[in-house]
Amino acid sequence: MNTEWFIVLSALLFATGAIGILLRRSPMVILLCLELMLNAGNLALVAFSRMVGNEQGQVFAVIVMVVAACEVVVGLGLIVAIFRRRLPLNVDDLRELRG
Amino acid sequence: MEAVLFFIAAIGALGGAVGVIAMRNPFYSVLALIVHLFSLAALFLLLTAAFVAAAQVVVYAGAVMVLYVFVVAYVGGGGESAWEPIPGQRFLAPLLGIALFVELSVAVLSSALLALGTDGPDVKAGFGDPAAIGRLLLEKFLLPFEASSILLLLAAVGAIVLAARRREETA
Amino acid sequence: MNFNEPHIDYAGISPLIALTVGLCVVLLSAVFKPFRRSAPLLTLVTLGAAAGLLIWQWNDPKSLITGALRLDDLAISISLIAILTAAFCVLLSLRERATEEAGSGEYHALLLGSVLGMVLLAASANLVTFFVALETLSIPLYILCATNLRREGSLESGLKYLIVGSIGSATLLYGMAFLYGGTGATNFAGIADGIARNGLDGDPLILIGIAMAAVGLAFKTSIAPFHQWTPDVYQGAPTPITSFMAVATKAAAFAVFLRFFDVALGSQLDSWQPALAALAAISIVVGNVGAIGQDSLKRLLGYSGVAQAGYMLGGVVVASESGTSSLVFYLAAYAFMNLAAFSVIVARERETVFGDDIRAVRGLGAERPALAWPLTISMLALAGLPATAGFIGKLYLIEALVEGDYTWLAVFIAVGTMISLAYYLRVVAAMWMRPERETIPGGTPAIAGAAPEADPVDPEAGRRWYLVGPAVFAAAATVFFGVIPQPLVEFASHAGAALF
Amino acid sequence: MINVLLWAPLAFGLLGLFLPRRAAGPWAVLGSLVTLGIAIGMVAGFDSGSAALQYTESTAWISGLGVDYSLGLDGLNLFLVLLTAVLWVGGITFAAFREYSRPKTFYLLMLMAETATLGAFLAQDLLLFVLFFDFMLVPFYFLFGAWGHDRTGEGGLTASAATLKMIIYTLIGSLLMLVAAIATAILSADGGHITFSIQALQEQGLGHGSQQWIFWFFAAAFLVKMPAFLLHGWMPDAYRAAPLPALVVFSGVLAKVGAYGFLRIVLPLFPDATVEFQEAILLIALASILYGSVMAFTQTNVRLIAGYSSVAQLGFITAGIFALRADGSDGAILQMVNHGLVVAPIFVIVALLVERTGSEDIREMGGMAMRAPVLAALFLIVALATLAMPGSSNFVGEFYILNGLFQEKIVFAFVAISGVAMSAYYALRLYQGAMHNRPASRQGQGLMSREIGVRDALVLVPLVGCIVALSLYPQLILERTAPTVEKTVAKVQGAEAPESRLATK
Amino acid sequence: MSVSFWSWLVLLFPLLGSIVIALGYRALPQKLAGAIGTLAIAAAFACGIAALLSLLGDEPEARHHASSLYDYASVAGLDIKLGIFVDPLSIFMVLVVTGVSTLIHLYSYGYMQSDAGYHRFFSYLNFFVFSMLLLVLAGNFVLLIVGWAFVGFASYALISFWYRRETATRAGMKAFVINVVGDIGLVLAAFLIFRELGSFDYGTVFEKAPEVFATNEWTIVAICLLLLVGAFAKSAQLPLHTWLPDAMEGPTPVSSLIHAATMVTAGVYLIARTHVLFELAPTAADVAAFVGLATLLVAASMALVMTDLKRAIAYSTMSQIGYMIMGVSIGAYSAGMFHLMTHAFFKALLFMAAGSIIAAMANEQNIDRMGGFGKAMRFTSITFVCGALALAAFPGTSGFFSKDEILAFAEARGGMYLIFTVLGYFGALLTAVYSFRLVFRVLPGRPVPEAQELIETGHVHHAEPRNPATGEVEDTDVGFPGPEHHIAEQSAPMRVAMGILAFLALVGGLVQIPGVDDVVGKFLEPVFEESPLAHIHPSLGQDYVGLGIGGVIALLGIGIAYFLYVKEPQRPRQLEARLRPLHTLFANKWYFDELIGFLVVRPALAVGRFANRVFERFVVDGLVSGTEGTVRGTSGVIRAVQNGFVRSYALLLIAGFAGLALYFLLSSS
Repeated sequence: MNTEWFIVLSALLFATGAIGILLRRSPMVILLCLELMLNAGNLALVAFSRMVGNEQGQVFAVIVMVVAACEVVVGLGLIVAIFRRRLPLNVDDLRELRG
Repeated sequence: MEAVLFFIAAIGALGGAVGVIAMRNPFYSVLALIVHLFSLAALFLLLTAAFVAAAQVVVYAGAVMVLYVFVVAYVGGGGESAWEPIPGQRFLAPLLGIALFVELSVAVLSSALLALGTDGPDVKAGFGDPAAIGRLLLEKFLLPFEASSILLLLAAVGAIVLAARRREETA
Repeated sequence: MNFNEPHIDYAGISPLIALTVGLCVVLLSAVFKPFRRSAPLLTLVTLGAAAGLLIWQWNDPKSLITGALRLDDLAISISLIAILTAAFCVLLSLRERATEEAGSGEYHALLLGSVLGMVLLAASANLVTFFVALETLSIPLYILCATNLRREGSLESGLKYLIVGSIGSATLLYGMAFLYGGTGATNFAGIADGIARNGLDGDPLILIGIAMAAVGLAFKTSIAPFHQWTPDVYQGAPTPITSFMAVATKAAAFAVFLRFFDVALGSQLDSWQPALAALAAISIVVGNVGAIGQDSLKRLLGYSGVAQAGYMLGGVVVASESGTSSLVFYLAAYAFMNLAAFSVIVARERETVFGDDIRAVRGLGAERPALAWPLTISMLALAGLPATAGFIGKLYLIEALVEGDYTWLAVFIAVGTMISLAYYLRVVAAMWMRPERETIPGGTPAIAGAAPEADPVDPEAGRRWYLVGPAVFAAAATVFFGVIPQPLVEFASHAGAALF
Repeated sequence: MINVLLWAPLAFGLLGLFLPRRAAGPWAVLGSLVTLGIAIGMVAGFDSGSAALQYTESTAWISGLGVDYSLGLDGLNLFLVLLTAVLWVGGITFAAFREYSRPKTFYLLMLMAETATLGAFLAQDLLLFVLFFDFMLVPFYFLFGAWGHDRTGEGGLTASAATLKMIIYTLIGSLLMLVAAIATAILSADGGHITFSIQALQEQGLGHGSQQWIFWFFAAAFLVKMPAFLLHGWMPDAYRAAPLPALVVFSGVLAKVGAYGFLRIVLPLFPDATVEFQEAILLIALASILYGSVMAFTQTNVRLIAGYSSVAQLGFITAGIFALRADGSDGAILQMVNHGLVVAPIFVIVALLVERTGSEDIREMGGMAMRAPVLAALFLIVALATLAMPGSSNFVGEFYILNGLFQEKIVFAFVAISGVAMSAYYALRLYQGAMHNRPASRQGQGLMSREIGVRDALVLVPLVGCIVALSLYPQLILERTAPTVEKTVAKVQGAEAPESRLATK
Repeated sequence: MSVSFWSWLVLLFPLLGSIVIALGYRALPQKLAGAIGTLAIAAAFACGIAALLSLLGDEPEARHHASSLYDYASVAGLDIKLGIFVDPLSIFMVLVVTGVSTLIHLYSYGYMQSDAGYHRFFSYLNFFVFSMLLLVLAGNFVLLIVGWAFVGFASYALISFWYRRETATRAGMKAFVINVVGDIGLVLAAFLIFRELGSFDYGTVFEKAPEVFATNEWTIVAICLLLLVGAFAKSAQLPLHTWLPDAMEGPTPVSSLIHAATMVTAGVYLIARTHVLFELAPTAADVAAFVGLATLLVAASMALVMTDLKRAIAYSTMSQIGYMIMGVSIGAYSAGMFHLMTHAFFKALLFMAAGSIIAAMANEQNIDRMGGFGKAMRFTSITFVCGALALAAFPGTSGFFSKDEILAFAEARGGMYLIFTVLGYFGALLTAVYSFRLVFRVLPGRPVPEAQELIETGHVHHAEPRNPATGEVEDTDVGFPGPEHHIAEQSAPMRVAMGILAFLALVGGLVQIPGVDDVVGKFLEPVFEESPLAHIHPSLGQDYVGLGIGGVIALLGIGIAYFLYVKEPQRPRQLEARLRPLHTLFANKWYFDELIGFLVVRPALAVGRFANRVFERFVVDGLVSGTEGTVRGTSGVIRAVQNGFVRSYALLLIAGFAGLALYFLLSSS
């Protein structure tokens, strides 16, 4: 199964994630979409690492997972904080800062 | 055989992804993501990245997703209205997505790099197994490894800062 | 199982160790009641130690830990700028609402974490380090932006920064993946020969990788059109954090921008130079024009930051030694100018009910000269008027640009500067002159002062040493380096020599 | 010596901050007087025979960028420096007899402005020149904005808006000039060690192609500063906003910096372009002359009459320089000094008139000569000098300018000279409107007007004295100027416009 | 003591006088100031005499001296020294100027006594004399221009002497601006001379000119025409004459000194001085001659119908200067200068007398309201008649000889120049008529109330002083020729001055009786030595025939005047009625003011208004507001895009990325 397939697939996932961020308004879902994009990146990394025949890409992927986890944690923390402030959980309603 | 597996996994991953952005209710989106993650793990296996696949399952499906579920449960995943306040967003977003996809694919397919067309070189046994990854993490990538651990610490602190219950609120 | 441990140059990584240890100590200080108050002090000590160790490493470039880091003068100078900014941030954070909200220990620990990320980023010579460092830099900032939990704006800015920022890093990551795929290497040097080895000169795979990396970095340095988070986040975040973000993030991001593009992608110069030049031009226009008529000073500085980033990007575009040094010089100058301004803003924020609205500085010249002069100097310096470091910085940049045959971009800088006067001088006018016909819709200040959100007013803030001191110091430095720039020029040219 | 001259004013200004408010004024006067003393000393010690720089001072400033701190005096700037010193004494003394809010800051800014202006004249390093050239604006920005007059009542702008307009307008030029200056250094160094020293750059020379655009960048800066026709948009508002002491020195000296820049930098550094664009600049100059004159005799606000007349005068000066003949440039320099010496007293007088009539509208004035014969006499002398009455030094200046123009470009001379007739009209109109006739508004403050006070006489009489003295012996300036001018103009006459070069091929 | 030494002194005294009086305007008592002024000029006159004597001392061909004090402005090849050039011509002018000025100062000493601006007046007057002397003594064209402009300024200052009079100040402005036009002519001429000859210095120029220029070469013609512009402006020749009548707003002594005797004749002097150039450009010379002729006739025609006493005399001045210009341009140099001298005598006298009468009329200048002063003011009337006789060229008077000499020369030169003779005589007829029109209108007949009052009480009539032009009440506190002003009968100095002039007016001509003596001609000969024209001399026969004709014409003219204004006083009315159009033309001064207004003034103002209302607002400010508008517009757009929706930020980010990626893909090889 040659590498191009994997990369194209990952590109597709990346695009999907992007579209999701652009369309969804719930911060949670947006976080999920970010996960999608990062995972697309991971897929690409792993695929490439297989292609070039060294594991560096895999290690990178592992570390990316850590990073992604951190982002999720912080993001969820923010969501909780916002919820605590009794603000709507809808990114479109958070637009006091503009202009 | 391999191809079949690939396509199944790919469809799974893609389906999961689409599910994530299509589901009205965040809770279902989370579930869709889990599907996506598992199929991704499968793909990793196809790419002889055993450790990564494992990590994927453990870290994500195991830890992160659980966290998601908790939060969704806590804040309550209210579905969002269909009304789109930003003019043109509905129309532009998919367009851009497609544009991205096309550009990326074109880049890959039109690349002069021959290796892309191959499955990659035959690799010795143990390629991508925990030992190999571990060695790399402790040799070449020692610093990023350490750094990511600090990053985790910071994230934890951050989560506490943000989400911890304030005294006056309890009072 | 054969395992050959990597050689570790402890002297080299000593600054990192210092920061890490300090981070932990500060964090622990939060746990033990008696040390609660000492967090700022500990932070300052840590920063001092790190700075000292960095200076100790000055002028002997070396690779650390199997090429994960490249600790040369560029890295050191940028790290020093970041540390200086952090120190200012600590002072400005004293008695800051956000600090109490987050808890002093956590707050400063996060700050140190971000600094650590910056030091790593400035020195990173390897994609993985690069990525991790970038995140180590950003994630604490996402949190810090939101630490003024009572204020909706603060949370909003945190979330916005997080979302857009993550898109940025996802893109960057994807680009890195491509570069890795193309070259099979993750360290910058390896990428360079990889491109050569696989004959991928101008290959779409590589170029897309470059494009994505550029996007990620442009986002961090708030280059238009990837700038839109900047004004909002600057305005929403607690002001000390804004000041830290405005200067340090830019510095670190530009450092890696230089290193990555000149070391790893130097061979692709012809393809990325014009693109970056165009981006620079766009952000010069967008930033300067957008800042006109802003009433929130932080927002105004946000837009001005976009424009300034555009100027600085010029230093990257020319990809030359003088370009690099000019960029470093400009960053240093920019640090002083901005810090002076932000210190004053913090003081007025706490002193008046207007928050960071321009009305907060009206008549400042008569009321608080000790604040008015620093702000004036910083505005004039940002506007690039002579006898300030800002002028020399522009001079340096323009010289680099003209040398690099980018005179048109130099002209762009000139024109941009001209536009920028319209808003910088508006602030000055507000301080010293009779009010011009104002466009502010009178009534509530830009930051809605609703009961739970309103910060407590401290009528003495304008006299606090930890606010006036930094303001005066930064302003003095701005003037000093405007009149006697030679030392700073030396400093910068060292940094420049590191890459070429 | 030259360093003292340059930094003395600023030093005095800074020390002034530590004095009590009341002492600020006298102290500033002292400072300006000291500067004047030094300047006179240097003029006295000046070797009038030589064309070379004198009192030179040069040390590396930003060696990294090839910028030196180098100063020097020669025929081009000698008397402009003296003029600066004189007018600042006048302006500051005038101010010292009046009440200004925040006096310390006020005088600090005034003196800072003097240092900046002197720096622009003395600088022998291209970049140092640019730096001072830009920096001049800063103090004036504050002076105009913070101590100026709002004109919203008269449909004008607020002080701060007007001064903002001025700053932006003038900085367009200056910033482009910065780019151009750097380009000059780098291109003429091509690859070699970069230097900004004007002398060195002259020797290195510059390719024709790059000369062309660089020329216009510099020209833009200088023409805006003057201001020249179409680029004078900032002038009316700024002149109406400005506080008079600042305006005295501003109109008297700053405009000259632009003209001086042409002589010091453009001619010697970009000779080919200069020759090539001679007509273009001359056209602008003519436009300024005619337009300025026409505007001057339609205005009713006394400040604007003076302002537009300066536009016309600077037009003459530019024309003289771009005659590209020794006599034209000699005349131009003489005329710079002359114009400085007449426009400053005019603004002082304007101030006095306004104090007496409470209006700046010439129609509100009149008949003042009766109660104030001395003031009238002084005004008359100044007015005659303004209209370049033969026998005045201004006439000599214009005579040289026009002669140069005439011998070089006869048609331009014929057009330009029509400006002389108009100047006669507006200068006399100004004088008569204020001093003669009966005040149109019958409450007639003109009749009630006071004679000039001793304090103001202290300011005005010496200035008028300078005018008279110079009228008796313009050679004083001409002979010291001539050698350097010869050298400068020779550079251009060596150059040739591209078409002629083609012809030779 | 050398010639130049004396000449410098000549310059020095009036200047000193002017400065002293000006500075002592508070300290000096009034009479003293007047005395200083007068004496300064007298001293100058004395020095003039001294200079004359020492000049006569040396050989005729050596009678020219140049001397300079210091380099005024001489670098870059321009040689401008502060230098004078003394030769018989300049000495002649010096003597005329200082002589007449002395007398007029004397007159003013009395006449102006009640004027609050007494000091100012004398200071100005002295300054004028200084300037005039500078003009005639100047050693190079630049200094000539300086003197030229100085007299212009002095004339301005004295015209608008009563500066509360709108009419006066306006007249002053007019005079000044027109004179500046003249100056410009001179300046351009100087440039052209410098371009061709490389010098401004008289000596050099006159020496080189014949070698450099071919006759009637365009450059030399241009030079002369430009010089003529200056000459015409100063000497009130068509079409630059309109300022002269208005100049009568000034005090009468001013009219008599500046606008009759001296300044206005500067043009004549200029042509005589530069005759070398003019002889190289005959075309230009002829132009000058014809303009002179035209002026002569036109002015005379206006003088016929003016009802304002001073203005009438002013027009007569114009027409007399027409004679002189004509004379010097056709080559009758000595004759022209001679007429200049005699004219100075009688015209100054006429003005003085007129001033005395006007003072008696309490500043009424309309001759229709005058009459019977013959009885009321005997001395004044006698002097007035003397002046009129000389003006009308009554046989034996000075005007008789001088005017005739010019016409005779024209006849002698023959050819087309006969035109000048013929029309010149016609002009002489008009002259006689209008001069005696004034006499018969003013002196004989039944005394008007003012005259009556004077006869009975011996007091000058009192009336609220009004501006004769506008009729508005004057404020006398700036000084004004009010009732208190003195008439000759009551002021010795005035009588002395007028007496001397009357005498000179009558007998002044005797120095130049054809065949008998030729003082002026002989004296000026060295100056015009090399000029061919100067050697044309009308035969004695021509001379006496001319004199005869002249005498007859003068008598005829006086006769006509007598018939019209004494015998049949109603006739003039009928004539007016019959020649209505002609009369209106004359009475409206041939509409010259209107013409200039239409051609110059209105367009200029229109341009100014356009520049002010349209150009400045829409173009110059438009430039600013335009850019500002665009910037603000863009700013609006940017801020609209900054809409606060994080998702649209993301959109822009991704869009930007897509764009960038596209660029890179396209640029990929």
